[in-house]
Amino acid sequence: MTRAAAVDTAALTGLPVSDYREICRRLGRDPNPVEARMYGVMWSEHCGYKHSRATLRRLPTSSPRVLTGPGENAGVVSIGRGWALAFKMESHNHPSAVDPYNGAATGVGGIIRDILAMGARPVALLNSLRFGPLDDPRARRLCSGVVAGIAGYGNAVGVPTVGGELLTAACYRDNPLVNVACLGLVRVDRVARSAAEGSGSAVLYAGARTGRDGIGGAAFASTELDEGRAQADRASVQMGDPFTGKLLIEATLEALATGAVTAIQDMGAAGLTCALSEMAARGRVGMAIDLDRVPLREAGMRPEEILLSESQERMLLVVRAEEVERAAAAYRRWGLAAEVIGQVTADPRLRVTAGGRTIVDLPPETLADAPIYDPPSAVPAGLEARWRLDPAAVPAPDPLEALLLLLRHPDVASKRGIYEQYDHMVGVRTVTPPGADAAVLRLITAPPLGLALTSDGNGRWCASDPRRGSALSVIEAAANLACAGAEPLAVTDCLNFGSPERPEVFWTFRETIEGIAEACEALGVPVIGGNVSFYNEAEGGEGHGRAVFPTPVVAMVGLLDDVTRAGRMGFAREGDPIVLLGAPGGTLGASLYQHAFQDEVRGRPSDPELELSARAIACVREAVRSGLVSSVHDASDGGIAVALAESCVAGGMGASVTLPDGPVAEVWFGEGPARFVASLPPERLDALSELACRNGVPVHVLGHAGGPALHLAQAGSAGAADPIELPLAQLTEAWEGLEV
Amino acid sequence: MRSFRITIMLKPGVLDAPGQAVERGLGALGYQVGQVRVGKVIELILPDGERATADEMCARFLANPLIETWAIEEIVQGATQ
Amino acid sequence: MRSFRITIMLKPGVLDAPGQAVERGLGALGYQVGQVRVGKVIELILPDGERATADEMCARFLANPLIETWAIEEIVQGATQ
Amino acid sequence: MIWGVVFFPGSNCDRDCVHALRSVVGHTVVEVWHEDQSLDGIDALVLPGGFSYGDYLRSGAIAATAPVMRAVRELAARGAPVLGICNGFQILTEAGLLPGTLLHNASLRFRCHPAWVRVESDRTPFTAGLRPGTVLRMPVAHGEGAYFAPPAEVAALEDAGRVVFRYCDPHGRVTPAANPNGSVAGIAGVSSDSGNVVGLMPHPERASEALLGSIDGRRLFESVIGALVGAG
Ligand SMILES: Nc1ncnc2c1ncn2[C@@H]1O[C@H](COP(=O)(O)OP(=O)(O)O)[C@@H](O)[C@H]1O
Ligand SMILES: [Mg+2]
Repeated sequence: MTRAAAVDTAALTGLPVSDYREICRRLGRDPNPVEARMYGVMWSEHCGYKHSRATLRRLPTSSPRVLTGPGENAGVVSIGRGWALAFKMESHNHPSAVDPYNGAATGVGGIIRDILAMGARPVALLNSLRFGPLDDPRARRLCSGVVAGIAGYGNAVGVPTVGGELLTAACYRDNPLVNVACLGLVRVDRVARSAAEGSGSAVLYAGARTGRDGIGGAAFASTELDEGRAQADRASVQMGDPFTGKLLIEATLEALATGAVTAIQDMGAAGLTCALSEMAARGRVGMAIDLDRVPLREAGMRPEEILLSESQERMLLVVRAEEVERAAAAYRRWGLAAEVIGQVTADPRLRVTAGGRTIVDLPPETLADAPIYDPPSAVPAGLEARWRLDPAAVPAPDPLEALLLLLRHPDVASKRGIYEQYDHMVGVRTVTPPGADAAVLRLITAPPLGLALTSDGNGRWCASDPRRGSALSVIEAAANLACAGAEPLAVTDCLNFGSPERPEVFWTFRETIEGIAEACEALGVPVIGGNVSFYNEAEGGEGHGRAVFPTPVVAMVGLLDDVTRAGRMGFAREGDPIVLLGAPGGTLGASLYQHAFQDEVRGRPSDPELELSARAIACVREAVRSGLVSSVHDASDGGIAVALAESCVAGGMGASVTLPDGPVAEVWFGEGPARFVASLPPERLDALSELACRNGVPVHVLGHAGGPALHLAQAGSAGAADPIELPLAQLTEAWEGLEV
Repeated sequence: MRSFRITIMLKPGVLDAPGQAVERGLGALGYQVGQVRVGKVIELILPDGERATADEMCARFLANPLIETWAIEEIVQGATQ
Repeated sequence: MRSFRITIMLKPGVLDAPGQAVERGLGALGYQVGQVRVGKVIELILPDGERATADEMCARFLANPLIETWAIEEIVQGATQ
Repeated sequence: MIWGVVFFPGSNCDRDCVHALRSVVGHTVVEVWHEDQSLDGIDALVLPGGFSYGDYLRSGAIAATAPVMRAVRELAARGAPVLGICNGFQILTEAGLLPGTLLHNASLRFRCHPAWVRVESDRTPFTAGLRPGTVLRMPVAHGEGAYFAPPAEVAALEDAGRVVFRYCDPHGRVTPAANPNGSVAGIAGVSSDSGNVVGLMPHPERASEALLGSIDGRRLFESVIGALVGAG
C-alpha cells in the first residue's frame, strides 16, 4: 500500500494515530478501508472503553449469587427457587440531545435487547434523567420529548417503566442525561451466553431488516455515502419500532426455548460488526459471513453500511447447524426475518465476503479488545476552597418558605406527570408503583418473593466530592430498597462524565469508582454491569470546564422474602408515633438547599459513614420485614423536613413533629446518609428501639402522625426556628405542582 | 391571510413502520399495493400569509428535520376537498 | 400501475386534539395561526391503477368513515415533492 | 368453562389476561393465535390490551383484519360472551362489532393510573352479577381511549342501555375530573345490541388480586359463569 493510501485509511478510522499504529501492529498490515471503519467504531470510546476499562476493575463484581458478572450483555444474579434476574443500565445521552423522542426510545429498545440476550424476559424498566432547569424552554422541550420517547417505546413494547429519577441543574441544559435500566427474569438453567462455539454452527441473523440507520457518524464522509443522494436527505438518527421490538422479545424467547441456540447477542452500537467480533472473540473461534445474505431494507447498500448499520430490533444467534430451522421458524412465526448469514469456524478469523469477494479478514479479538489507556488524572484546582461553606451565607428564606420552595423544586416534586405517561402496571407484577422510595414487583412464579428496584445518583454531591458523592448515592439506593423491606442483590451503574482526556475530569471518574466500590463493599453488593458515557460537555456546563457534573447513577435491585409485607412511605394511622432512625444532624454542603438558593455548588457532602449506614439500612429492612413499622421513608434531597412532608402527602394526613436541637437549616434541610422517618403503632416503640439499639443505630421520637396539617417545631431555645404549620392541601399543592 | 397544507413525510431510507403495517393490513384484505408510505398533513391559516413562515414552522416545530421532509402548498379557495 | 396520495382528515365536529396541540405549540413559539387541522397522508402504488379501488380501501380500512373523510389524488410522475 | 384469549402480534396484556383467568379465577384458558380460523369449544373470549400491529394507522384497525376475526364474529353472533379490554375494545369497534370509536385522550398523553367506573347496565354477561350503580376500581393505561360516537348514536346507546361502564369518582359520582380521557358522556365501556359483546378501556385483569390494589376486575370474569349457567 502506498504511503498516501495508508494515511487515508488512518483518517477513515477517525482514531488517534497511536491507535492506528496499534491496529497495523496487530494485523501485521494496514487495514483496508472497510476494516478501517470497523476498527474506528469498535475502538471508539463508546464501544471500546479505552479510558475506563482499567479503572473499572476496581469494582467488586462477585457474590455467591452472581451467575454472570460484567462482560456479558447484562449481569445475572440468582434469586432462588430456580430463578435469576438479569439487570443492566445504559446511557443514551447524545442521541437524546439530538432527537429527544427517538434518542430516548431507542435507548429503551437497546437496553431491553441486552436483557433479552441473556435469555431473560424483560419485566421492568427504570429511567434516570437529567435536564437543565425546567423553566428553560430548551430543557423543557428535551424533557417532554425524552419522556414521550420512553413512553412511546416502553408502553408499546409491553415492559412496565416502574421507576426512575429526574434531577435538574444548569450543567445539563445542552447535554441532558438519559439513562435507562432494564430488569429481566430467567430460569437459572436457561441463562444465555454470547460466546460463539461449535465449528460449523450456523450464524443466524434475526429480527428487523438492515437499513441505513445511524451510519452518518465519524467514519463516513458524506461524499462517500452514496452517489447522488445528499446527506441532508438521509436520516442521521436511529428510529425504533416498538412493535418489532415486542415481536423480537417473544420470538427470541421461543427460539431460545428450542434449546438449539448456543450463543446470542443483540446488534446494538456498531451493529453487525460488534456482534460478530465480540461473539467470535469471546468464544475464541472465527466466523465466515456472507453479507449478501443479510436481510436488507433498501437496495444498493454498501458492505460497510451493512456492517456498521445501527438499525434497531436485530439479534445475532449461533445455532447448531442441524437445528437452525427450528430457531428460524420461531422468528418467522412472528413475522420477522431470520436468515443464516454464515458459519462458525475453528480458525479464529472473522472473514466477511460480499459479492463473492473477501472484504474483511482479521482476528476478531483485535476488533473486540480495544487498547487500554492509562489517562493522567489531576485533583481539580481550588477543590478545598470550594469545600468551605458558611451556612449563614446561603441566602435562603425562612424555613416555611424554604420548605415550600423545595417541595416545588423539580428534584423533589412528585413525578406523577412523568410516570403516569408510562404504563407501569403491564405484566401484573407491580405491587408498589412509582412514587415510593422503591418500586416493588412480585415474582409470579415464585410467590411470595418480590423484587425492589431503585435508581439514584447525585451530581451535586459528586461535583463537590465525587468519592463521597458516589458512595452516598449507593447508600441512598440501598436505603430506598430498605424502605421496601428488600435486601440488595446487585448494582448496575451508568457513569456520565465529561472528557476523560482532561485530567481533572478523569480524577473525578477515578474517585467515583472508588466511592462506588467502597460503598458496595460495605453493603456486600456486587456491581454486575454498567455503562460509561464520556464527553458529556456543552456550552453552559458548570462543572469542570464545560462538562456536566460527574454523574454516576446506580440502579439497585433487592429481594423481598415476602412481597405482601412490602413497606410503604406514607403515614398510615392517626396517632402513630414518628421516629427518626439514623443520625439527626445533616450537612448543607452540596445539598439541594444550598444549591437551590446559592446557584453554584459549595461545601462538601457529609461523610457516608459506611459502617453506620450499612447497619441503619439493615435495621430498617428488618423493621419492615418484621412488620414493626407502619411507614418508613428515607430522607434524601431536602433533608428531614422534606421527608416528613412527603410522608404526610403520601399518607394523606398531617403530623406534629419536634425536630432535634441544632442549627436550623442543617437540622431541617441538611442531607446525610441513611436516615429514615418511620411511623409505627405506639406499642411497638420498645421493640423498634431495641432493634435499633442492637444495630447501633440512633433513634429519636419526633412526634406523631395525624391531623390536617404538618406542624413542625424545633427543640432547644436559642436560635431555634419558629414553629410552622402547613395544611396538607398546601403541601400537596406544592409537591404535586410539577408539569412535564 | 392564506391557508396552507403542509405534508410531512419520512425521508427515504428511514424505517416507515406505519407504512409497513398499512401494507400488511391492505394485504390481509386482499389488496395488492406497493410502496406504501404514511405521513402527516397539517392544514392551517397563516394571518401573515407568508410561505416562508410556514417553512420556518416546519423546521422548528412541525417536522423533525432529522428524519422528515415537508412540502407546503397553498390551499386555493374552492379547490379543497 | 398508478400512484395515489390519500389525504385523511377528521370530520368537522370531531375533536381534533392533535390539531389543538399543534396550534398551542405554535402559539408558544410566537406564531399566530388559525384553524389548525391535523390529518394523515398515505401514498401508495396500485397495480390495478383504479381510483375506485383506492376509494374502497379508504371506506373499508384506511379511514374510519365514522369520524374521517378522505380525498384521493393521483401522483403524477415528476410533479411530486 | 373454557375461555379463549387472543394473541395478536403486539398484544401485551395477553399473558396478563391468561394469568387472571387461569391462576386467579381458576378457569381453563386456551391461547388463541391471531391466525387461527376456528374458536370451536370456546365458551367466552377476551381480546386483550396492547398495541396490536403497533397500532399504526388507527388503534385496532389492522388487528380487525386478522384471520381470527371471522371466527370472532361467528362466536359473537352465536351469543357467546366476548370482552375487549383496552386495545381489544378498539379492535372490536374497528371490526364493527361495537359502535363508536376511541379517539386520542384529550390530554394527548398516555395515562396510566387507577380509575373508578360505575356499572350502568347488568344486561351483559360481564355485569350480570353486578348491580347497576356498583363502583369498581380498575386501572386505565391508554393513549387513545376517548370514546366517541355521533350524538344521536350516543343517545341511542343510552336509551338501549348499552352504556355498560362510566368513569366516576370513588363515590360513584360522574364528574369531568373523574374522566381520564375526555370520553363522551364519561363512557368507559359499551355493549353490542345483544349485550354479549362488551368493550371497555379499564383493565379488569390488572384489578384481580388484592396484592395489585383491587379485586374488582375479577367480578367481571366471575359474573360470566353465573350468566352462562343461567342461560343454561
Ligand atoms: N423519570 C421517572 N420515571 C418514573 N418514575 C420516576 C421518575 N422520576 C421519579 N420517579 C419516581 O418518583 C419517586 C420519587 O423519586 P425520587 O425523589 O428520586 O425518590 P428517592 O428520593 O426516594 O430516590 C420514585 O418512586 C421514583 O421511581
Ligand atoms: Mg427515598
